Amino acid sequence: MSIFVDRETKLVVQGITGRDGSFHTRQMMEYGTQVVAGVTPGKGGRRFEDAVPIFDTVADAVAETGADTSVIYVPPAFAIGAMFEAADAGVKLIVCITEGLAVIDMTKVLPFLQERGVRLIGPNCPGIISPGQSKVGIIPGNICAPGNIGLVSRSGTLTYEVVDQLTRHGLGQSTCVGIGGDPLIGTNFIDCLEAFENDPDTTGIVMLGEIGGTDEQQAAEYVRNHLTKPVVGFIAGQTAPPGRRMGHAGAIISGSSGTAAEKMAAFEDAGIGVMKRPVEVVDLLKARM
Amino acid sequence: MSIFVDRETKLVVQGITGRDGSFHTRQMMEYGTQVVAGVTPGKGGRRFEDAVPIFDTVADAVAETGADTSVIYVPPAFAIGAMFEAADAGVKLIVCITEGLAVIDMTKVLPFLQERGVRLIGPNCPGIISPGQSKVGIIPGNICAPGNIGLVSRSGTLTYEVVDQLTRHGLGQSTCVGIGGDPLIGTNFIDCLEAFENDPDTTGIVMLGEIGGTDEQQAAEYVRNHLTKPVVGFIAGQTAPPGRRMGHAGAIISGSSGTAAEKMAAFEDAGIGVMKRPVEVVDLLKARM
Amino acid sequence: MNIHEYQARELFRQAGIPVPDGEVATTPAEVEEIARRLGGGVVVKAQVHAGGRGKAGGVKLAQSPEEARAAAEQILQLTIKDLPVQKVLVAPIVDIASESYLGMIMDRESQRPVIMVSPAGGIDIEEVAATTPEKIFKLAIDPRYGLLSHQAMGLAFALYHDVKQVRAAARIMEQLYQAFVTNGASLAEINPLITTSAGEVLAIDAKMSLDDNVVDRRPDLEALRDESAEAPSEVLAREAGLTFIKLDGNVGCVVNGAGLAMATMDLVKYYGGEPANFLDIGGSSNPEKVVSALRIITMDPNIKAILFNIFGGITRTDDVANGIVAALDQFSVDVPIVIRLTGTNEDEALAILEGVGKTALKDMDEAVQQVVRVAQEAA
Amino acid sequence: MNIHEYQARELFRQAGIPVPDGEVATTPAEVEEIARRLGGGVVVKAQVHAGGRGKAGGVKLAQSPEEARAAAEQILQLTIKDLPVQKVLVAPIVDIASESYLGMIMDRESQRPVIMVSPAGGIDIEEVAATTPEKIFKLAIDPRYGLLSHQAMGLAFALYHDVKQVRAAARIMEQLYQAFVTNGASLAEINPLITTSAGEVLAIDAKMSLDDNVVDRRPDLEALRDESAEAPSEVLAREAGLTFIKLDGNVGCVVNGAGLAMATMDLVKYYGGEPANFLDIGGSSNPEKVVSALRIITMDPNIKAILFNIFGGITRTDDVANGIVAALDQFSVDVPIVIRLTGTNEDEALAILEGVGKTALKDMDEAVQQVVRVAQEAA
Repeated sequence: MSIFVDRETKLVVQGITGRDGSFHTRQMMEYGTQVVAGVTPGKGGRRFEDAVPIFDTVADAVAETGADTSVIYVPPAFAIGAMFEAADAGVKLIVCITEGLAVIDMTKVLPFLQERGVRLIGPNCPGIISPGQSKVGIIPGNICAPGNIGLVSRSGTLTYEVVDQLTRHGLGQSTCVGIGGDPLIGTNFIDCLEAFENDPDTTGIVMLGEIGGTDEQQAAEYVRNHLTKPVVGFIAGQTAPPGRRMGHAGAIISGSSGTAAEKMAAFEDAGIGVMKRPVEVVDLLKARM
Repeated sequence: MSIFVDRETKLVVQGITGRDGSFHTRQMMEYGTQVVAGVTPGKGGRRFEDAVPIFDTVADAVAETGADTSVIYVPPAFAIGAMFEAADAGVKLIVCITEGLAVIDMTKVLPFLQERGVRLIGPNCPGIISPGQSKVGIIPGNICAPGNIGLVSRSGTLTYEVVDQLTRHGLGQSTCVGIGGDPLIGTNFIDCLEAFENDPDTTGIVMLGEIGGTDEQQAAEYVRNHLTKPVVGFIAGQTAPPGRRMGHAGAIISGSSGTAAEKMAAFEDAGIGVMKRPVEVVDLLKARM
Repeated sequence: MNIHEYQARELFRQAGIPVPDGEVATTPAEVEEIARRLGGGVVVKAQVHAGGRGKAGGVKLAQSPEEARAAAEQILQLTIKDLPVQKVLVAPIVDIASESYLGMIMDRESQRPVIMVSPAGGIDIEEVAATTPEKIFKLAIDPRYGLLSHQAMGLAFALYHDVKQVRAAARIMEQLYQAFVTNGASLAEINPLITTSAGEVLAIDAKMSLDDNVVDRRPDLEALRDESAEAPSEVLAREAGLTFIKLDGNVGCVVNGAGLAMATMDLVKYYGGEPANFLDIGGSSNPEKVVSALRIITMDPNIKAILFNIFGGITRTDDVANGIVAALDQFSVDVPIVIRLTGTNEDEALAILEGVGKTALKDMDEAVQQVVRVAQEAA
Repeated sequence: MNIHEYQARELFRQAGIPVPDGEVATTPAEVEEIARRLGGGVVVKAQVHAGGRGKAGGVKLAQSPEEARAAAEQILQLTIKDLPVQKVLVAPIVDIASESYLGMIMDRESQRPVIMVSPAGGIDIEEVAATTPEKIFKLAIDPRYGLLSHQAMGLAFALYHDVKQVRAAARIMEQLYQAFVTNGASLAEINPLITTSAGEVLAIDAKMSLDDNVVDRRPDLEALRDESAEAPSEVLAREAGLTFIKLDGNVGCVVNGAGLAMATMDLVKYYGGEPANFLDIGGSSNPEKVVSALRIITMDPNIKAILFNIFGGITRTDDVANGIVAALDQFSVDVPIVIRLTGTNEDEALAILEGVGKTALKDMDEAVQQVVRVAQEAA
């Protein structure tokens, strides 16, 4: 088992003919992901790599192929529109890799997705992989292995670092989700924690957080109240320079400055094993499982 | 029994201190409507007629008095805002008497109300009365009488004309609803037909339509398929000059020119008794009950 | 409120829609000058609030300034659907590779603006809608989100294959939506939306109807009103806050409420009379409106009798009675007046009328029968 | 991106918010001239990207042009939180009857813009938030509908009793929301929002932070960037498309991804080193970015060693290797470079590095230990 994507996932790639889109589509196909369609306006009717049909619109792609998941590699100027389009076409999961989106535009997209019951992962994220089943996004498949650890992370490359540690030490993964580092994201830590808790094949969970915001504190609270499975966590930015203050309002709204120390303390309080270095993930997990 | 309003209805009047608002509030109070609050920004803390507390906002009025229904008498420039405010404050029924609202603004209000499960009657309507119980709006109470006829109308004064006929001939009313003549309205014929059908105290129904649009045709279709109670109807505008054509698009979208003849034919086809003159309502109804 | 093509073009341009150059003129001499300035062939188009201008001879092509002048001379003498042509638009002839239809309307059923496109554009679009509705593509726009780019692209793919044209058409749709919302339109049409042989996408015709309630609060839109295209009595009525449409009969009608006004006209006809007008004095009437109403109705020399049919709700019948008294005080009315008056404050109203020796009926059917009778007697 | 008060004032004015007159100046002479032009007393305010200006002596009142000049002389010599004051705003002194707080922020939790008001405005608003949070009123704005008038009115009633002031404040809130949305703000503040003794409601201070992703696509906003307030190396980095923050250590770090970059710095510190910078070369790196990164890092004379920590995903490690080779070809790097490289195309990358006699490690922990060691040896 796994969360959000599995071997049944039928993927449409938005921006399949672009530089990043074509490169990673090949990687996803090699990994075994069911890439059933691609979309590039104006290139409808062609095929990608002589195999995957390309459509002008996501609606056409869904109608013809039954795609249920979309991954977005289009440039930032088109990524907001791409999310609206995918949700309107009826996919149930959208993974937006594109970075550089305006937060104010995200405030419009998110309720549109919620109204339609569509899950978004990202934007500005590395995507999701259920090792051995399906890879949607850019997480390198070769560093992952099937297994029972669920991983959720705000970071991209730090995720690879930790997954690599897990795999090298025999801890395969049920699913790894990169939720993205933007202020407004579709799927947060708690969504993933809940899904991992309900996934019978996940026996341990890794959370990778960062300074800024209070998502990790809320996630810690959720772990304390709802999780039965062991969780270990890391917060990047312990030595980061004091971030640019967001004026009075920032302090007022968060009631917190979002420092690493504060988040690590919240993890400790919730019984989450706190990693000081990425390499510690394996020992901490093994000690708790 | 009755539909939408009854003796339990607790009313807040938006614009209670204005010329129209104050006049009709007095009339509603005399009729026995439970007017529990009024709203005029800046006049919070005072009382209307030494009796009804006035608040600065509808939220305050609802919190303090438990009002569940709002009636709006504010000028057109404020009426759209008044509907948003009432819905946000948690009332379940809004009756908007104000006319002169921009249709484009209505397109924004209607989904806001739908999201909150709030019923709107109007705008640009005479309101609703359940004789002997509650009057919300401007329908003259003295022409109505309690009874078993449900009446729904797109018109204002034509409604009074017909109600007056009913009452003078001993046919009291369960509820009379003036749904308003604007292109976009909150409650339509079908909503009222459905409610009358489900109201055990309604035994006969009168529909008063007009030229323009296709609401009457759809209502006729609904009567044919869903109603067991007798229905009679009238269409105003049999001799009206050909309306200004709405260009190609009008014909395309409606697939119909919305003439009186067409609507009367739809009524006939659905088994609705068609009145040629307002006075015929009584005989037609009696023949069917 | 309907506006002229040249005005709709300007609103479209403000929204960024590509519209070819063009100027409006009222004389053949101006037209010649404009044609010379534009250079090349031009099209001269009658500016009247009526469809079917082409079939009525209101649209002519001209290859030279002199031909343009001659065309304007003919067109400016036309009367199309009772409307005399007073203005023409002069625009360059554009080389047309394909014609599509693009329209937007406020739709009662979905309670949203609906956008419609068809690859089969041009003058026969109504025929297309009637016989091959599958060639018309429609979409209801959620006003909370506006017309989204993928929606516009999806519709544009129904018109074109070339992705540059698709993007251009999608952009025009988004701009049309902006023009529609910003100006409170009930209708906006581009027919035809064309492609040139060079591949450009352009709006060749422009039609727009505006919501009167928006026009009322927007002086810039109010300025687009062409009073020369209206009957003088209708202009007066609007200025007085009345809804008035002149008809050909001899029974003047003053009624409160549009529905009752129409039902009154229907009943006049039912009893063998002919209504001279539709007139709704509106909800919150005041005596001054009643004075204006009587003044406007009596401008019509065909009038043989006048019927007041007032059922007071928000309208106070005493206001109406006071208005009648004030009017009779200010000017003489030479035809009989039948007054039917009931509802809010009717006792006060009857007292006021009695004060000047007038009586009023309470029953509509009776009042209409009476006014038809006196009108026939006077005729 | 933070902008200065005088720039935020201008964006507020464009949205219609009533802001007193005021001009920006860089010399005491200019300040004297502006004060003379404005007449009456003025306030001279340091324009730096830092809070607490008042407490740092950066805000002074002056009753005459001469006093204004003297105040400017003092303020323009200040350094507030490491930032030298280069500009001052000169604005008339306004007679203040009451001070409130009005702010708007993009809120992660509700995923909406949140508006906040407090009748207890002024410099101690943070104190108010901490000790009497019930005096702060907040509302999350649904972006599908915007800030609705009744919502603004409801908040304004928390500030004022006089309905004219309530309406004025509500209008300012709606205008602030427009300014927030139109300019892609992450924060917008008016503190204080004041009433004058004549009853007017005015914005006296203005603060705004903009979303960098919006600034990137809006030349008008990009023009508001004050590069004189930034370290030159940070300006260079931004122009090269890199995210770079200079620090005080001696281990230069070039990393792909912000999270890994921070974790790398954390690990440098863990092993006893001090990072010299935060540097994220971003996702879709190309060799040119790597060249720029090395050029910028080596501008820092404190650097004793450089660590590349690259875990390829969307970043191709061969691109990075090519960038290192190109950089070493273009300029000499005098400190040791430790390269850690794994992930996408790592075999190609290793081959490229071998071609110029470089090796790379695969393990992050090992690489960090090594770079800390060589930096300490060099120090």
